Amino acid sequence: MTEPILETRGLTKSFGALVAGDDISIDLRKGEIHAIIGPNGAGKSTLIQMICGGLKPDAGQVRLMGRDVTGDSTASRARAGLGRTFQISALAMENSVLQNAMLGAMGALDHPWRFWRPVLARSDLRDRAEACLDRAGLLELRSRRVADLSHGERRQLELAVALTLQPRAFVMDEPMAGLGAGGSARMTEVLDALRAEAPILLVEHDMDAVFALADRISVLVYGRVIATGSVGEIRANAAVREAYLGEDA
Amino acid sequence: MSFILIVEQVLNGLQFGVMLFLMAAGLTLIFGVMGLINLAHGSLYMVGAFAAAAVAGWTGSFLLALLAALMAAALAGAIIEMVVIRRLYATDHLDQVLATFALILVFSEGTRWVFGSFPLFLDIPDYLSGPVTLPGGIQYPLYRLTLIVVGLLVGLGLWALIERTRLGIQIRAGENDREMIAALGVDISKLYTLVFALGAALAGLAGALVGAIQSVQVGMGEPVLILAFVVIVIGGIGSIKGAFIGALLVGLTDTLGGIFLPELFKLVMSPAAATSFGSSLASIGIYLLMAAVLIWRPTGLFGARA
Amino acid sequence: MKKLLMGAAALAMSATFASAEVKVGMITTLSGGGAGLGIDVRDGFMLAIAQSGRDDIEVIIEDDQRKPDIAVQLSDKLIQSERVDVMTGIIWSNLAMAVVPAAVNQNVFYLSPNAGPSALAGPGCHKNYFNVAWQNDNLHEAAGAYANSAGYGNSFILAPNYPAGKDALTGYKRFFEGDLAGEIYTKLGQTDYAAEIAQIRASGADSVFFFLPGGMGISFLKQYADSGVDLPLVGPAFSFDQGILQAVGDAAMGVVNTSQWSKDIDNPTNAAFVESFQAEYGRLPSLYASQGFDTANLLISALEKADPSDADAFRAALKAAEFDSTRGDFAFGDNHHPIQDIYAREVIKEGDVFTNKIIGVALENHADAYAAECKM
Amino acid sequence: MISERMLNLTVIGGLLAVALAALVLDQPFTITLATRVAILSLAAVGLNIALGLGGLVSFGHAAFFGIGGYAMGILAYHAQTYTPLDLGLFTVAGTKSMPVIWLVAMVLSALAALLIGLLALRTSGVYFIMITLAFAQMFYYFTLSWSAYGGEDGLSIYIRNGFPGLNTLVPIQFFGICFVILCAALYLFHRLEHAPFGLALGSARQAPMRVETVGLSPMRLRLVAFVLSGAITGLAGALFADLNRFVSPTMFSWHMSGELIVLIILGGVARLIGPVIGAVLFVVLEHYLGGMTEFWKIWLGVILLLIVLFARGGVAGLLSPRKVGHD
Repeated sequence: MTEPILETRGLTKSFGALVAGDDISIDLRKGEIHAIIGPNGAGKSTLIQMICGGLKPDAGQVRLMGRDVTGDSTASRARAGLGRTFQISALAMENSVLQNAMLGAMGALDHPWRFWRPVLARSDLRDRAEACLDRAGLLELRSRRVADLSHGERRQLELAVALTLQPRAFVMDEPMAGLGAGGSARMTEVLDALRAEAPILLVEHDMDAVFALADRISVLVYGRVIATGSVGEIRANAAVREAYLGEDA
Repeated sequence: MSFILIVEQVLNGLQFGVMLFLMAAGLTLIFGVMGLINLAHGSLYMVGAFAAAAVAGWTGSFLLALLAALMAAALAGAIIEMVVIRRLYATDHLDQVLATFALILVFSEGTRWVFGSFPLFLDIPDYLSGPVTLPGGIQYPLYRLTLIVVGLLVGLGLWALIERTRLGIQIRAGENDREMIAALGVDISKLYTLVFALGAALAGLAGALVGAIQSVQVGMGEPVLILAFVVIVIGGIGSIKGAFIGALLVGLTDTLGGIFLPELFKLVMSPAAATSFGSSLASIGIYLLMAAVLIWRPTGLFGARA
Repeated sequence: MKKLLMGAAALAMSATFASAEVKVGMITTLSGGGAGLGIDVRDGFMLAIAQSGRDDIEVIIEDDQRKPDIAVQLSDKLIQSERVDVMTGIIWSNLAMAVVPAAVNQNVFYLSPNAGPSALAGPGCHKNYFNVAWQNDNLHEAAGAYANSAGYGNSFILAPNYPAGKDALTGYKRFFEGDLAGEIYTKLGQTDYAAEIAQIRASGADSVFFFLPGGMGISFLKQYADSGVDLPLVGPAFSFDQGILQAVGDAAMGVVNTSQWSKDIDNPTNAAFVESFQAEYGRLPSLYASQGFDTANLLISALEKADPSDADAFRAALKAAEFDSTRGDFAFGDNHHPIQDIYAREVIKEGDVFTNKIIGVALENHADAYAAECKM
Repeated sequence: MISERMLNLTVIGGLLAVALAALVLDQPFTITLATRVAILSLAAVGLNIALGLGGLVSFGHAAFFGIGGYAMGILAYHAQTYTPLDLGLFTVAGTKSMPVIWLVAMVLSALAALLIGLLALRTSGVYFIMITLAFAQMFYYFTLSWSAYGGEDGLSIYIRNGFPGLNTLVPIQFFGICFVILCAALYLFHRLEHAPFGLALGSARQAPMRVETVGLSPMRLRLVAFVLSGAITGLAGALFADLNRFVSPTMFSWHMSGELIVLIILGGVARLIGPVIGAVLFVVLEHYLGGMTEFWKIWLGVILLLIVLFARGGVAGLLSPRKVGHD
């Protein structure tokens, strides 16, 4: 078995009496989509934050391509190849679609310490940004201000910005949230194709999408991983049915 | 330097700190609940002092003057909250800074328009004037002792209000979760007006109490305002406890620094140079204190993580 | 009359009189902190202009807001646009230092009704600069002289930590012959003096000299009176002036202060000034009002002899200082600063109003310490 | 409604035209006022980099304005009195040369901005506002008691500093210097705004999380912006001191910091021309309203309130609402 691209070992985090992460060990291997599911308050956001650098774990490790990145900042994890999309869009709302994508391209290809030539005249950055917008289906809207985009279009832009980084692994926080049925289907298609480029750690509420996409699923309840396995195994797991699916059904 | 002098200076620092606390408590409360930065807080301090001086001159009663200061500042606070401030909650801090800066101009020049350019008279009442002798033979002004006691009582009252009353529950809820308090069925705009008026009343009270031993004049609130900012930055913005500790720290640093720094430098340089250098350093002492606290804890002693 | 005078001033601020022959630019502090002093100087000055009956003197009044950069800008305006002949009005030494050297170098006359920084009395003196009030050290020197005559041998002295404060303590020490029990510089704008008072109490001094202008003095006096320390205080007139004495109240009673003017100086000019000022403005005149009044009268006396366009003759007329001063005898030294008596006064209560009474002369025919350094 | 480019050209051209007209009509004081506008604009353009582009509400930019002023004051004072400036390890001579003074002013302001920024940028929001304010106050109190350079009295420089080939004492020539520097700073602002740095900085203001997740550090971007901003405001301070031939602690006062923010808001936040419009309005209000009533600041306050509450794009926003996007 090859080395996992992204791996957590025994991640633990508590806020006062509330245990939001309890000895979480999961991994993400080449070519797969690994979905994390769990009821609200199960600690999914905390886990993502710990993986991406927004929160420091009380104990445990985050490893990216075999290297311990637990002490690194969000920015250096991003430079090491971690691409992330946000549940609530984190985009520069006053800027255009293209500008947002070019920010990603700048992060991937260059540094920001250039004070003179207009960024839009940088054809290398622009090519990368436009290619990614094209893949996310946004090329036509590149001059539009983000504040004027629909909710679904912003989700597409989230994805496009992550694509510009050409990361080694994606961490996606509910990319389907708020998309209509048609939007969900299209996003599912894009993600399905994407796993060949880089594996995806997918946190998602939309069970149809999860069952359609995931190679493996981990179930998080009260900060603990209670089960990890294939779609079939998880569907059949009694503990999962009781703790999670049972409630939902 | 005698023991008595040191005790007396510590009392002075305490008294200064307690008065700063009255100012800082209002500022930090308003920030904690409404997320608003209010530069015009110093103007409310001034309003309190002027109202007290006017009423004391008219009735001769210091207690009535204090009452007037509380009411005038609370009323002024409630009015500006309803007319101006409440339009600013949703906006960013930049707009708040600017609008409240504009309010300072309006208040200062407006006060000068009404009361003229000369300082007003406000004196300590007879029953609080003169020194008392403390254990150890320390002579200390009764009025300053009263200020310490009043300040501590107000602090205690504020604590009780926040921890023990229905209004306090709402205030704490407002600090933590704005949506929840609306869900509790609290009239949020009334709560905000009330909190703002409460903060203003504290500032007005401080203005009146201090006005009796200082000069009641236009612009008197501005130096105090900036000190109050330093206090709540040190204590942690939004924290009443932080404001209390921060105020005492600033009060003691400022008072003791001015006394002991020149003495300290006299050990290594000529008296004249020591006096001059020590005084210069003491005048920026509280800012150095602030910088030190910030290096150690960027959000102050009791501040939530930014 | 009051309305009329203010109306004239307001008109002068906006319009230009075609008939005016002499243009006077007044830059003074009319808003913000310290506005009371500027208002007094202006009122005293305008009273004298009105009483002179001359309608060929146009006074352009500008508010410097006590900001040096505004003062410089206004001075540029008065000189460049209004082309004034004479300037006056500045209260504060730092503003004077910003404005005066440049103004007098552009051939404008400057008559100072208040600020008298040492630099302008010594090496930086100028033929077109006249100070009608004092050199800044004068009242402090007189306080030192008074302390000697009162038999004090051990003074505690304090002043704010800024140039005028240092000059004050230097001035006091220049004349005081006793020892110093302590010397402190307080923060400028400080409002609480508990710490300093505690030091005074512990120092073993037999007297206290303080220079704390404006609100600082009010705060100090109130706190001192309440502290139970009963050492005699002596200070310059600034903290005991008519404008702020009412705000100090009982705390000032009996304190000795030094001044070159007092409303009870016995001469007809002064009596008439006090009476007419009170009739005009409904308040007792202050030291600053007397200085504004004297400045205007000096100007008028010179204008009667010469026109400012004839600079040498006008300068000589100013130097002669042949006018009836509210202070009695008045003469300029070689550096164009006054040589005058400086009185010791005591704060008393007349009915409900606090005011000062002369108790003696602290320094007679006193000139300043910097005159020798002036090469003019 | 006019286009932004048109508005920019009109305002800048207007300022130049006023100065030239004043020259023709022999109204030197109007040229002085125009110079004041140009310098205050320059200071606010500096602040606008931090505040407009970076979203950093610095309530302490008077610190850099004052440092620039004192750099000029101290160097010129030593030149004027022929005393060397003792820096501890070595001494240097003072100077009356504007370019040297400008360089020193910018370097010192940038250094101060670096130190203040390192501390203040660890926080954000209200903390940042209060901390920057407090540090400026620290400079204020320090210079107030710094007797070597006049303390509260400040320093007077009797003759304006020199610029090679020009007579700076002639109002229009000094205006010319300030105007050219202002135009250069505006051009720099324009380039910065559209350069990669501007995009990253603007994104750090709007979506700091996003900037981090593309591998950039918002803190470093802000620090660089703050330093650039401080340097330009410092340069303005040196010019301001030269305009007045005087420097004093009031340049450090918190009213100064407040007024710089006021200029930007009056004109329009993050708008290229905003600071210039703001400075024109402020100087005109100060000059003409001040001539009409002693209590003019009440009306200034009321006007500010109205703008904050009802005209949130400032004057530039009223005249030329911002269209968005590019291409």
